[in-house]
Amino acid sequence: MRFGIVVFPGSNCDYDTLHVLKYVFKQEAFFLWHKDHDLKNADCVILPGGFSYGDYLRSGAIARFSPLMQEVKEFSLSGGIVLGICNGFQVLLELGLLPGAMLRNKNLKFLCQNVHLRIETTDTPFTNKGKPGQVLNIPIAHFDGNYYIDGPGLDKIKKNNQILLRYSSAEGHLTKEDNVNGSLDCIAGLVNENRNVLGMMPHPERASETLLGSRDGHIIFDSIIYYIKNDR
Amino acid sequence: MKVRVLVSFKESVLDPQGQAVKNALLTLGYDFIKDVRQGKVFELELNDISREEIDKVIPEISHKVLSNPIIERFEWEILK
Amino acid sequence: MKVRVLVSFKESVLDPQGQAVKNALLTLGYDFIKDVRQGKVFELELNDISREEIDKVIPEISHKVLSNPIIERFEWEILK
Amino acid sequence: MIDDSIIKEHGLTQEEYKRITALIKREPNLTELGIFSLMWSEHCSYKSSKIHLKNYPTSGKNVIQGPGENAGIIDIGNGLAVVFKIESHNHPSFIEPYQGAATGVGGILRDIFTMGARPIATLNSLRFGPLSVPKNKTVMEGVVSGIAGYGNSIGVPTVGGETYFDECYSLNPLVNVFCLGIAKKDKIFYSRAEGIGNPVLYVGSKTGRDGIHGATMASAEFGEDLEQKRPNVQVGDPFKEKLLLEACLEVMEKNLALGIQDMGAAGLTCSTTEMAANSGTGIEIDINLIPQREQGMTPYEIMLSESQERMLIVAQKEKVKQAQSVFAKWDLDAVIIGHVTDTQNLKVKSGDKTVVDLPLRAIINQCPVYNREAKPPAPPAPVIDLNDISFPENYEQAFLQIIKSPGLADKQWIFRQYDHMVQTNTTVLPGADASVLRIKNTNKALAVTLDGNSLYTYVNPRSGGIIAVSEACRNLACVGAKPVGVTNCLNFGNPEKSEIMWQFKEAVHGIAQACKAFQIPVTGGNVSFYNETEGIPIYPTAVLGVVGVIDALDKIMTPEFKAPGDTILLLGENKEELGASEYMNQIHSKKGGPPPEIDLRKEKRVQSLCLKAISKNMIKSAHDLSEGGLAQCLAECCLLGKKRIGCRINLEDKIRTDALLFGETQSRILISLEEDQEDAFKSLAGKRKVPYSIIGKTGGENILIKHLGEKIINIPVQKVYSLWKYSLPGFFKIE
Ligand SMILES: Nc1ncnc2c1ncn2[C@@H]1O[C@H](COP(=O)(O)OP(=O)(O)O)[C@@H](O)[C@H]1O
Ligand SMILES: [Mg+2]
Repeated sequence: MRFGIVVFPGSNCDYDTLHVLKYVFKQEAFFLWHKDHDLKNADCVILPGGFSYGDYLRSGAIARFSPLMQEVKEFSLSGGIVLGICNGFQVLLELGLLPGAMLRNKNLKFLCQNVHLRIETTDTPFTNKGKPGQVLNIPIAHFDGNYYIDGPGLDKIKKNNQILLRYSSAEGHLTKEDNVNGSLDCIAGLVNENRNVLGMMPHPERASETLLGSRDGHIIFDSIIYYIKNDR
Repeated sequence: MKVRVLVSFKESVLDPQGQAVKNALLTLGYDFIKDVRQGKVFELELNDISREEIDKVIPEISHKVLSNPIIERFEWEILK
Repeated sequence: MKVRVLVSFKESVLDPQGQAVKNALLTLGYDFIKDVRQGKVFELELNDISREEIDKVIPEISHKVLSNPIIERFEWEILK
Repeated sequence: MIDDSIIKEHGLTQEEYKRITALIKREPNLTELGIFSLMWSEHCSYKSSKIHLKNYPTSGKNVIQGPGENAGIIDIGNGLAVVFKIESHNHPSFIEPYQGAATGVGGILRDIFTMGARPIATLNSLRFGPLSVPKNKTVMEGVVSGIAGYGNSIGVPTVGGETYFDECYSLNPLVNVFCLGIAKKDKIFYSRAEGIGNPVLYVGSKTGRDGIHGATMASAEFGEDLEQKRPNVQVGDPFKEKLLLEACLEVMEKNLALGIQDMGAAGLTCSTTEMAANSGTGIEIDINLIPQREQGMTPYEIMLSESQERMLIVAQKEKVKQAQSVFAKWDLDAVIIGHVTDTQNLKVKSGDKTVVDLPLRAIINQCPVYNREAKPPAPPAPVIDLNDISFPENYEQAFLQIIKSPGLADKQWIFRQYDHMVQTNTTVLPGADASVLRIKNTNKALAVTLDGNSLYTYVNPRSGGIIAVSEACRNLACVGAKPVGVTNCLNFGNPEKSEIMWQFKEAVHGIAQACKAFQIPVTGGNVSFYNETEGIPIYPTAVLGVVGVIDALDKIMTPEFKAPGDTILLLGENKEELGASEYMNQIHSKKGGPPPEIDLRKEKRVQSLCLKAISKNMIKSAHDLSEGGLAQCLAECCLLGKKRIGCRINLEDKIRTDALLFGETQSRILISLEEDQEDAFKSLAGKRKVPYSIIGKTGGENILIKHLGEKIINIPVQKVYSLWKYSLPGFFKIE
């Protein structure tokens, strides 16, 4: 399987993502330079975490104008699997590939910690290896992860079953305290209508090795690998 | 030529930063404060550009780049 | 009563955000952009307060709370 | 044109000025004077500290680079080296907490990657005034978010540190930042200007009037709206630095640079002169070629500017184009501003005009060195007589008060603002004795800690120094690491005062003595003098940064209790020592000596036993005893785990109960192990002559402590947890 990881100026989880895919999941993984126009035949494109363009202006706002993003857009429109992690999620929102926007965390502070996530649907290329209601332990690290969408938008993503992950307690309950960044409806990750583009704030690449405390990120990567190998 | 663009959250969007400032001011005893909204301001210095072009291009830039229309609105003015 | 306070970096202070916006706009082909400075704007809604009080208290708030006088300057105006 | 007041404004004495004129055989012009004032400043020249720092052990078979370069370097095997250093950014952080702290992080990161190392972690040591004062809270909030803002953006995890509060820091907070990087042993770069005729490249941000010292006041020509126009505060641009980091590492990886140095304090002046002096060459630059952010900057301003995110590179002529194209890839300009000469001179031109022409020897090697008078303070630091100290009426209350004091309460409020996981190496997260980072593609890990108790150093500078090193090494032992190298940041008052110089000298001797005992080299550090406001100095604050190596990834230890029913064992002895303790400070409002005694031989035995037990898989947790003593340590072992396990403790020592609970006797480690390991452990401890006592069991919902059969403390873990956890956030609530 070929994973292309987009490197923007300011990306800082690019190496982490590459490391995990190459050495933990034993996949072909390589960088895609933001100024290029070539996805190098990737089966899956990942927009990694970090501070693209310093997150100046708004998180992810400037990166969306990168030359390569035109290709990524077309790739996604033709059904290609795209995963945006953290800053990558923010870029996807700015790009309009996913609905909604990010506001500053409700406590107005950067938050780096482990959180619990409830899998809301397994009917996607990203969660087919999970069970509905299963709780994952994956860290977050962001300043702007307070998801927002207007009323009609929320109704729509709910109706289409687009919400993939919600912040929850260890037991899978949705509480105000566990919704650490204040996201609307506890949304931590969602897919587009076509279900081939996922944006998620938590970092699965930081939860893929026992040594680092959690292997729950495997669900996401295993699902993608399984989907690309079989379902398509 | 200098242009100022103001970007702020739409009314319907919660503005936690503005709220924090409001609370800080109330705590300091400025009890006449009813509400605070925080936004961004951009001052653009422009080279040789006509008035007509400005009217076309500044709203475009503001909409496409300087603001995120899902949560923000903008206004702009010519400074000099 | 509504008051607007604009806060921006002093001239000689580096403004990385403004620079990033400028570069982005240039890359997008808006080549008439000479410079961009980014700042903050606060819109304060005030309860029963006289014009004289405003003149006294808004500069005070702006200096003490809304801006960091070491690197920033502010200006303000009454909106309505 | 240079009169007495200008000399004074530049922080030079009359003698120093005379020395300058003698060395260059003429009067310097204003720019030249500015250059001398920077290079001969305490900060750059170490003129008051040098003769004492000589006492540090700095060599060893694994030392690749000791003090003197941008950072120290230690060989850790596998063809790899660790590069590390600590710096202070105290004054800027007080003036503008966010930017001051942020640029502190930016500066130390450059020190590391300028040597060819990729920074993999930063830590910080922070000292603030009490949080009951709003201003102190503002400073702390700004400093923490500044560190976060810079480190998070550039993607270097902030993995730990320490935070203390004391009155003495109210007007003089301390912000010390440590950075650790990894380099290939055969790809290390130094500050060198080699090869006559080779071009000198300037890379990074444009030069502005940032941080030009009060010295500028010396010139009338600047007009009076000086303050308004030329703030002393630099704004950090972590995005620019991230580009610089990646571009510089790429240029070095491709061997396109010969020498490289960051522009930190003293900017262009320091980088040009040091690079040339290190190589015995000379350097010539043209001021008009320097990228400038503002118009009308004078050579004086350009040479003295401390604009951030800039590097100076010397490259071979034929490789310059290639180097420039790497920088272009990262959207950075790299411009040639001059070349290497054979003159042993610094020549700065402005077009055809020469504005500076100085012998490098005079600037660098002939700075005066002072052996300042050092005398113990009179009267000496206070001493507490335990006979005057009453017992607390309620031990539970005392315990909880200590637990929730900001210095000892949970620091998650701080470190969750830091991305401490990026780069996916952090295997022991902040909160433990030391932070641990695995080294990818090896079976090894690195452990790092910062330590320094300034109250100890205040009541007894020498003991304070010894204990700081010992405790840092003990912290490493608790995670299973052997120390390999030390860096240190010495924050003191005005060295022109004999009692401050005495504190300094004593502390340095203490640190040196302990480092020799542990056989770890000091590879560098930083001295920050003049930490006083209105004549009142801070406590002498020596912060030790120690790096250790763990040889196998499955031998990493953590402090928290792992399961109920395990045996709790205390290594070391309990003594009646309460001087300089957190207990005296919090409960009796007394700060005085004597500090706990320290016997380095005992200390080493305890540490090596702990390491041995870890390597033999005998124990399940290890945590060192420090501030707050045994009670605090036990509580942390209960609270730090996800499971939060209680404990039942029986203490039999016939000493004061308060000393037993809260005394800070050194050379103690609390471990837990399974019952069936007890015998093996006992025999190991016996062989190694380490005293120990089995003091209880893990398990239950409470922290239960008995002394000589009497119940002293019995509190639900959950209650202790809440107080400990929500103490710091409580100071910073937003509605
Ligand atoms: N400024 C800080 N930045 C990051 N982590 C911190 C900071 N201050 C304290 N911590 C973390 O909190 C924990 C407890 O700190 P401290 O009481 O100083 O530890 P110790 O007693 O082992 O020296 C440590 O793991 C440390 O890494
Ligand atoms: Mg410790």
